[in-house]
Amino acid sequence: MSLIGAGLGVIAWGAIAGVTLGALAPSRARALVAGVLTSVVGAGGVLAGLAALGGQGWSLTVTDLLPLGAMTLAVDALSGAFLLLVGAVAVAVGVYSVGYTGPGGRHGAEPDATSGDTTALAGPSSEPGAAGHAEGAASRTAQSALPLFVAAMLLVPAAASVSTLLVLWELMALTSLVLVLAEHRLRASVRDAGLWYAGMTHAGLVAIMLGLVVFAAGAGGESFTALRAGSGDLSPGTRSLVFVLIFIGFGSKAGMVPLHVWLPRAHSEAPSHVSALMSAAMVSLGLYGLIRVGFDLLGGGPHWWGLLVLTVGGLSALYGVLQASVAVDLKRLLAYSTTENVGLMLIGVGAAGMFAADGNRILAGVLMAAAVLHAVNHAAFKTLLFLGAGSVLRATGLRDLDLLGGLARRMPVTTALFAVGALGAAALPPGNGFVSEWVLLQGLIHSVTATGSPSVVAALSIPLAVGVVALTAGLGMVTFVKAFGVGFLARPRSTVAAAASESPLTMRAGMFLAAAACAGLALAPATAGAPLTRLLRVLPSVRDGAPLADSGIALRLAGIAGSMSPLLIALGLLVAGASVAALARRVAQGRPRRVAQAWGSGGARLDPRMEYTATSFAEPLTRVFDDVLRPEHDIDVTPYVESRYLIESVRFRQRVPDRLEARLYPPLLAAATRWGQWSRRLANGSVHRYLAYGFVGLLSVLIVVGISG
Amino acid sequence: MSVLRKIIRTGRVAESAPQAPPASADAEGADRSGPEPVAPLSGSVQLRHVDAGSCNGCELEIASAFGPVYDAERYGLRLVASPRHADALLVTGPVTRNMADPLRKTYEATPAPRRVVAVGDCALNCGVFAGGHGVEGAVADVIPVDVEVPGCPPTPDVLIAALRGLTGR
Amino acid sequence: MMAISEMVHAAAASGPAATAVLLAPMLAPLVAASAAVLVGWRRAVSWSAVAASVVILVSGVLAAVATADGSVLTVGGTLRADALTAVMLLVIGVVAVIATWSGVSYIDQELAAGHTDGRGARRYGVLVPMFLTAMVLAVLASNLGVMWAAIEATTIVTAFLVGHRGGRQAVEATWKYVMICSVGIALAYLGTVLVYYASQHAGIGEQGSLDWSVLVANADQLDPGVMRVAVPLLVLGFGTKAGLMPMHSWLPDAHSQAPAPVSALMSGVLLSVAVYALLRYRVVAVAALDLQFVRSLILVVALASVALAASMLLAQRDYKRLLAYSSIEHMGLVMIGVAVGTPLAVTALLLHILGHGLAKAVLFCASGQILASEGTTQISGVRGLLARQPVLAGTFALGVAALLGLPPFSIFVSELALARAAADAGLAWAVAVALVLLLVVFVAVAGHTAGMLFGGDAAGQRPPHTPPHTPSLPRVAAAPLVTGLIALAVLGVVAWPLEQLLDAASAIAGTS
Amino acid sequence: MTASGLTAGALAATAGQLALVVGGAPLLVGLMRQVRARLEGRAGAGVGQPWRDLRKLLGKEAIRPDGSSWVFTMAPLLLLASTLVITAVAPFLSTVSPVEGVADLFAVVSLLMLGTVALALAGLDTGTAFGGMGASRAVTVAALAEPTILLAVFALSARVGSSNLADIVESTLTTPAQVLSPASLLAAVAFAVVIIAEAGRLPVDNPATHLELTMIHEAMVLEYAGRDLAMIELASAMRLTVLLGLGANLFMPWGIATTVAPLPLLGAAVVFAVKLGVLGAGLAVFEVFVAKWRLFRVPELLAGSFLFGLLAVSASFFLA
Repeated sequence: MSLIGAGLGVIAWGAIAGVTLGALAPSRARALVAGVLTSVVGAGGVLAGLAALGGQGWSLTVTDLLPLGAMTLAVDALSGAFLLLVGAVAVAVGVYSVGYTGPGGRHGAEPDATSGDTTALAGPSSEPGAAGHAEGAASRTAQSALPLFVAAMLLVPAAASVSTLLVLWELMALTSLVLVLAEHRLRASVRDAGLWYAGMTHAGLVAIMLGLVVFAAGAGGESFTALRAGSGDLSPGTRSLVFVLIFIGFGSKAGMVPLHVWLPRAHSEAPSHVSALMSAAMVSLGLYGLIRVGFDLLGGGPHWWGLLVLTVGGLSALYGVLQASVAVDLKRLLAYSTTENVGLMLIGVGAAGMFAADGNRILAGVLMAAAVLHAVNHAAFKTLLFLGAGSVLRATGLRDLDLLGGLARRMPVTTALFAVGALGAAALPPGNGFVSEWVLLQGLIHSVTATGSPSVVAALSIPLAVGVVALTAGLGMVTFVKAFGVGFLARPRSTVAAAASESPLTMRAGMFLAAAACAGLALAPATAGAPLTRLLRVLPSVRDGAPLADSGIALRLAGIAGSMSPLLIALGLLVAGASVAALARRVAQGRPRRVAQAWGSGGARLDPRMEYTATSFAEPLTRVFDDVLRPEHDIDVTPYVESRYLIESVRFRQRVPDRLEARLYPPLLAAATRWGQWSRRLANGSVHRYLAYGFVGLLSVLIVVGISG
Repeated sequence: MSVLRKIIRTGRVAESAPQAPPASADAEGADRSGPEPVAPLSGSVQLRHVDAGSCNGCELEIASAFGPVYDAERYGLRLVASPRHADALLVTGPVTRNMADPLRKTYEATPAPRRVVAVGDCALNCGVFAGGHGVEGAVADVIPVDVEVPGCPPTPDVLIAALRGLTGR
Repeated sequence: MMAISEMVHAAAASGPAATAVLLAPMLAPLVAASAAVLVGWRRAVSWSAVAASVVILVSGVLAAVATADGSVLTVGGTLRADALTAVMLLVIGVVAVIATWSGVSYIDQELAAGHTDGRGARRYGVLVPMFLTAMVLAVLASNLGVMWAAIEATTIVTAFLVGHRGGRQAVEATWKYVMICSVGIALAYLGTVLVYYASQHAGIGEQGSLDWSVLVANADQLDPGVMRVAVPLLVLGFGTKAGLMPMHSWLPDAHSQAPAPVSALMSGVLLSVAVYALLRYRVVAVAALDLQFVRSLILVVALASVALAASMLLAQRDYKRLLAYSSIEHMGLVMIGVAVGTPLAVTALLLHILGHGLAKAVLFCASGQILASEGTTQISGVRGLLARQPVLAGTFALGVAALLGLPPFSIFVSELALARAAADAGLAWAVAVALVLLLVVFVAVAGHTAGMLFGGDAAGQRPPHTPPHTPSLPRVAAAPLVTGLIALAVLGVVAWPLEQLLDAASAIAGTS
Repeated sequence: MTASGLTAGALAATAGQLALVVGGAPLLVGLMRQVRARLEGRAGAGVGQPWRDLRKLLGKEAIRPDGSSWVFTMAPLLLLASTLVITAVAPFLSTVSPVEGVADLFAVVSLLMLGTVALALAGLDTGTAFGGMGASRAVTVAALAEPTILLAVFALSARVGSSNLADIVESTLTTPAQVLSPASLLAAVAFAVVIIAEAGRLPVDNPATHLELTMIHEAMVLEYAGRDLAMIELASAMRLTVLLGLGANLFMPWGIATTVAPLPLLGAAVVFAVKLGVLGAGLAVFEVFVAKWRLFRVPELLAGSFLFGLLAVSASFFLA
């Protein structure tokens, strides 16, 4: 039995055990059982993924499973990368969930509805919502769905037939939906989030299903082997139709604009460990689907496919990061940041597609490797960030950055680990996000020299793409300075934040695992070179060369000039910092820093309300991007009754709604409602009318028969 | 370009620096012995100006001391925004009740070693405001004063001479 | 497995065993009905209906084992069972077990609540088994005329059941049901007569024949001119019973007014028995006419039904009507399979019928319990159910998930296979239209049920730390629902118990 | 020359430019202040004044505001360390470097951002309104400057086919005409704007202001005192130097040593110092002529330079 088979066996049996034990275990042991089994399932994925990336192959067909088809599984290096990604996320999340869904904490409590109000400083007075908590993420349903969700995600990259893929895809959607809805009793917004998620994910499924079914019909078989072999038989028009459909479908799962609307809702309303799984792991499976079908099964396509992906990716990156940079809800911010990062991955995939169509496989390989590497990096830091946000939520019951702060001293471990994740997400060295963005930029830079005489389209799109990546990097930096600086530093802005305490050991351990992954990816990315090369061998149109030459500590790109050593940069920073610190210590001669009240221009004691909040922090950006964001202002001026010139209070509210969503979806929903209301008239209860329908039907059929006969 | 022409036409307006005071004790009008220039501060003194209730006369003179003609900056003096960056406080005016506490806070916020320069008669002895109902007292009543610059207002050269005692330049 | 199979085959070879397998499912309900006639509503009587359903199920299984290799069981010249019949017997048996099983507690509750009296309960106890007999006869009849008669017999039986609860709305629903179905009966009758006429003219048998196997064997001799008229009439006629556009309009009223177990039977089985009739006729029609004609006709009806269901679901206010319209939608999907008609499509649609039957049985029975506990069928009247009645709401939620085509339930695989079959047949556009309509259905149904299920109870009035209500669903009521869901999930994951049978059935009804 | 000799020489070059930048950065700031003072008709405090300030600050007490965390005390270290790393990897004196391939132009830009981020976090950590305000403004400006600088980098490296600093410099040395190519010129303009924005010079930020409401950089460091402040002051001066140095050597690399022999290195050091002096003086002169802009006009400036960058990149494509 190969290692992959063993790993998949662990996944399957772990999931079955998880469902059974999760449902049967007494409530006290449930968190432990579900968490451990989730980690075990994840470990199975890691095992299988490592084996596959190490060069093993594996396939299995079980005809007795899955009626009207067969459960067909096959694992290659591309599957392996995503098995590893999802599995690793699940391991960390499983460990974390033991503490998170265990007793205690404020995250089950009703969040502060009066955020931004003066009363918010008082904080929720209710005690830790232990009971509400048991009904939410710790409920029997949610706990037994967790390992199953992970297993479904892990099996998606292993699926090797249309039916298998779609069944697992939907199983993943269903289990994640159950988990998103876990806290439905506590907040009304959970139900809306679940609905949006369900609707968007089903829309995605429709697109994928249609695309794959058409593909299978054209190729004459539904197994991936048949699709691969038969993709040449499809007409160019059909191929493009299939590609566009699956791009829409997988893109909606990946959270690209304008199909991203479920993401900020679902990710912020789901329990945090679930958000981590969804945002880090599930979203990247959208990328997997796109690569698998677009580049493997269809084998790449014309230039405009790449351009389409590139354009949508660029828009997603920009829009996502803009919304993230002005978001005030920590989990919403992270969700929009997911859209941003997915956009970056799509830029990589799209550019790879463009260069592959031009025949430049080396460059395409580098860009594809950048996209996959970024997916892995994103998974690592986003897991960490969502778990960190979960720790904050558990400790304070708050997601609102405007009410947080001061956690660095109260939750030092969480703060430090969140900082690691934020560094990665802000794409700054020595974080891990920087590495993959660097590879991406390198790929784009060399498009000039590598393509010789580039097309006009490339000459316009590639610089714009670079601009987008650059602007995204800049705004991403703002976003995470805000998230970390406002959320964790300074003095607490509410009493609950002031009363926060550090998370339990398991949660810290889960975050630590994710942070270790971030550090590993940041410092030794070159070790990904060989696996990435193997991965690219799977994809015919980009398979030449080895994108990252494994040259020890430096990251070198093969085929094109470019090198960078994250490890040495980190070492340099460490050495420089340490020597400066040592010098400073010499100079200080043992004099400690005096702790003094912060300088408040000599005024009264600094109030936490004088601190900059997330809203005020983002204010300049909101102004700069006023045309895109269009914030809504709301000013209530209440004068005294005696005179309207004497103001008793002024209340100012600002909201930054999702413009794209507001433009696209309400009209659609309104139209559906009108349609529904109109069609109610069809069934008005009159028998005469109903009979008339029948006669009209009969008559028209007879007429048609008469005419055609 | 008109600015450029003006620059060329005007040339240097700073008057040549007077002889450095040999010791701060000789500083004009110091009726009590000022401190020796402290070694770490030599050559560079950042000043945080605190208007404790001045009539703005002293402010005008301070502004002019840092203007092109007197150019206090050439002695290593600079006005800064934060008391954290300051080596010395430049306090003007009698200390009003409302400004007493801020003045203390400013003093607290200044890192050691720190100096306090009381500028103008009002700062020294409340001047014409002595006994006013809103006046807390002279600067020395609130925080310890190291250098006193008398005058109502003190002229820039007097001020600069006193401050040069701090920088030692 | 092999041993049983051989045993049954050995038995089938000798007439009596086949007779037993085919007669038992018709006689057992009649025994239960006569028990009800004699002693009225008793616990034992109610369980006897369940026993009769189990008999149907068992004979379905036996018939399946016997016919999965393509062989046919016959009794005289009137009863006939092939793999397709076996599938339908299984569907009837499975749904009947769940419906009668939950009927046990349902009527008790109705009696306790004063919604019905001893006479009503006795009538229920008599009519439901008879309803089952009629449906079993419809699928077992080898003669298409007998099949017509049996299907129309169900109308008579169920008319009384629809009106069981009494009251203005129930009577009105019964009235519509009778009126519209009579028209359907007439149309189907006309169609049947025309087919008979065609077979007479083709010189089949002595004076023509309505025996299905004979018709199929000689279908190419049937007069296309007559068949071109007969087929639309049959589609409209049996389509009435199957709840297809444009004769669907009785369905929402009848399903929402009938007692929950009866709704389950009607929605889960009766509709598909009508589809079964069309499936039988389709084989004849395709052979007699060109494929394109049959396909277009049925496809138009099917897509129109799905579209109508989607429109009506959008602004639905009543959860039982919601389920009823969902039945129209699913029958539309099944009819797409009938239109495509390839072996894969037939396999898929049969599995879909089975899955839909199970899901609807669970959902209608659960909605009966919801009505009993909440006192309203208005969607807006039910809020936060999951918080108060976790078991009931959980089964309802899972049933809806199954109905909306989410794995691991079998409806997902059958829909997927339907889509594949249609695309393979070059009908990708129809798949696209159907999938988009399904998306509308999904959003509509999910939105309505989410409102019912989620949220804190009493619209979040309850603070989160008071203890949750104890589940009030009695075990005897919960058991059939949970059983149904498990069966549905197993069907969606494991292929072996059915695959061979379905393949055999598709070989009978499918044309490539 | 032996390999070990080469390494030793390269190490010497790196050490030399580290020493030059660390030692010279305050002098550059002093020079700029002096130039400005002279143009304003003042005598000025002398070129060495920043060093005197630093020496004094090192002897002073350090203060940490109540409620701040380790971020506040770590930030100056990180700021200085990141600047030191940039100084070590940038080709200021010689294109031969022992740390070749460690960091390319993208990495350098990102390290600059890292310093900005460290300072912004420190500003937020103080918990004062001014700290937050400074941080908010600083990162906004940086976020808008980053695309420009990356585009300029792109334009420069696209024609060379490498973002490696030494490669760009060498390429310019071998084909000097490149400097006058439209791509290069446009990139230079964009880069110049970025230098002004990133180094916090007029008209983006006024380094000499005492008015908190107009501050960007100063507002973030209002709470620092003593040795922490000294580190920040030194790092800021070094960042200005590094930015000017990069501008000088990327667009006018002449004079840089292509070997590690002592004499060319010495010459390169002199040339580099002169170039920086000229650039610094030029910047100071420029600053005399402009007033600080309103904060919300700064994005317009940066958007303009972004456009220049984009044009530069497009030009590098079309005119490659």
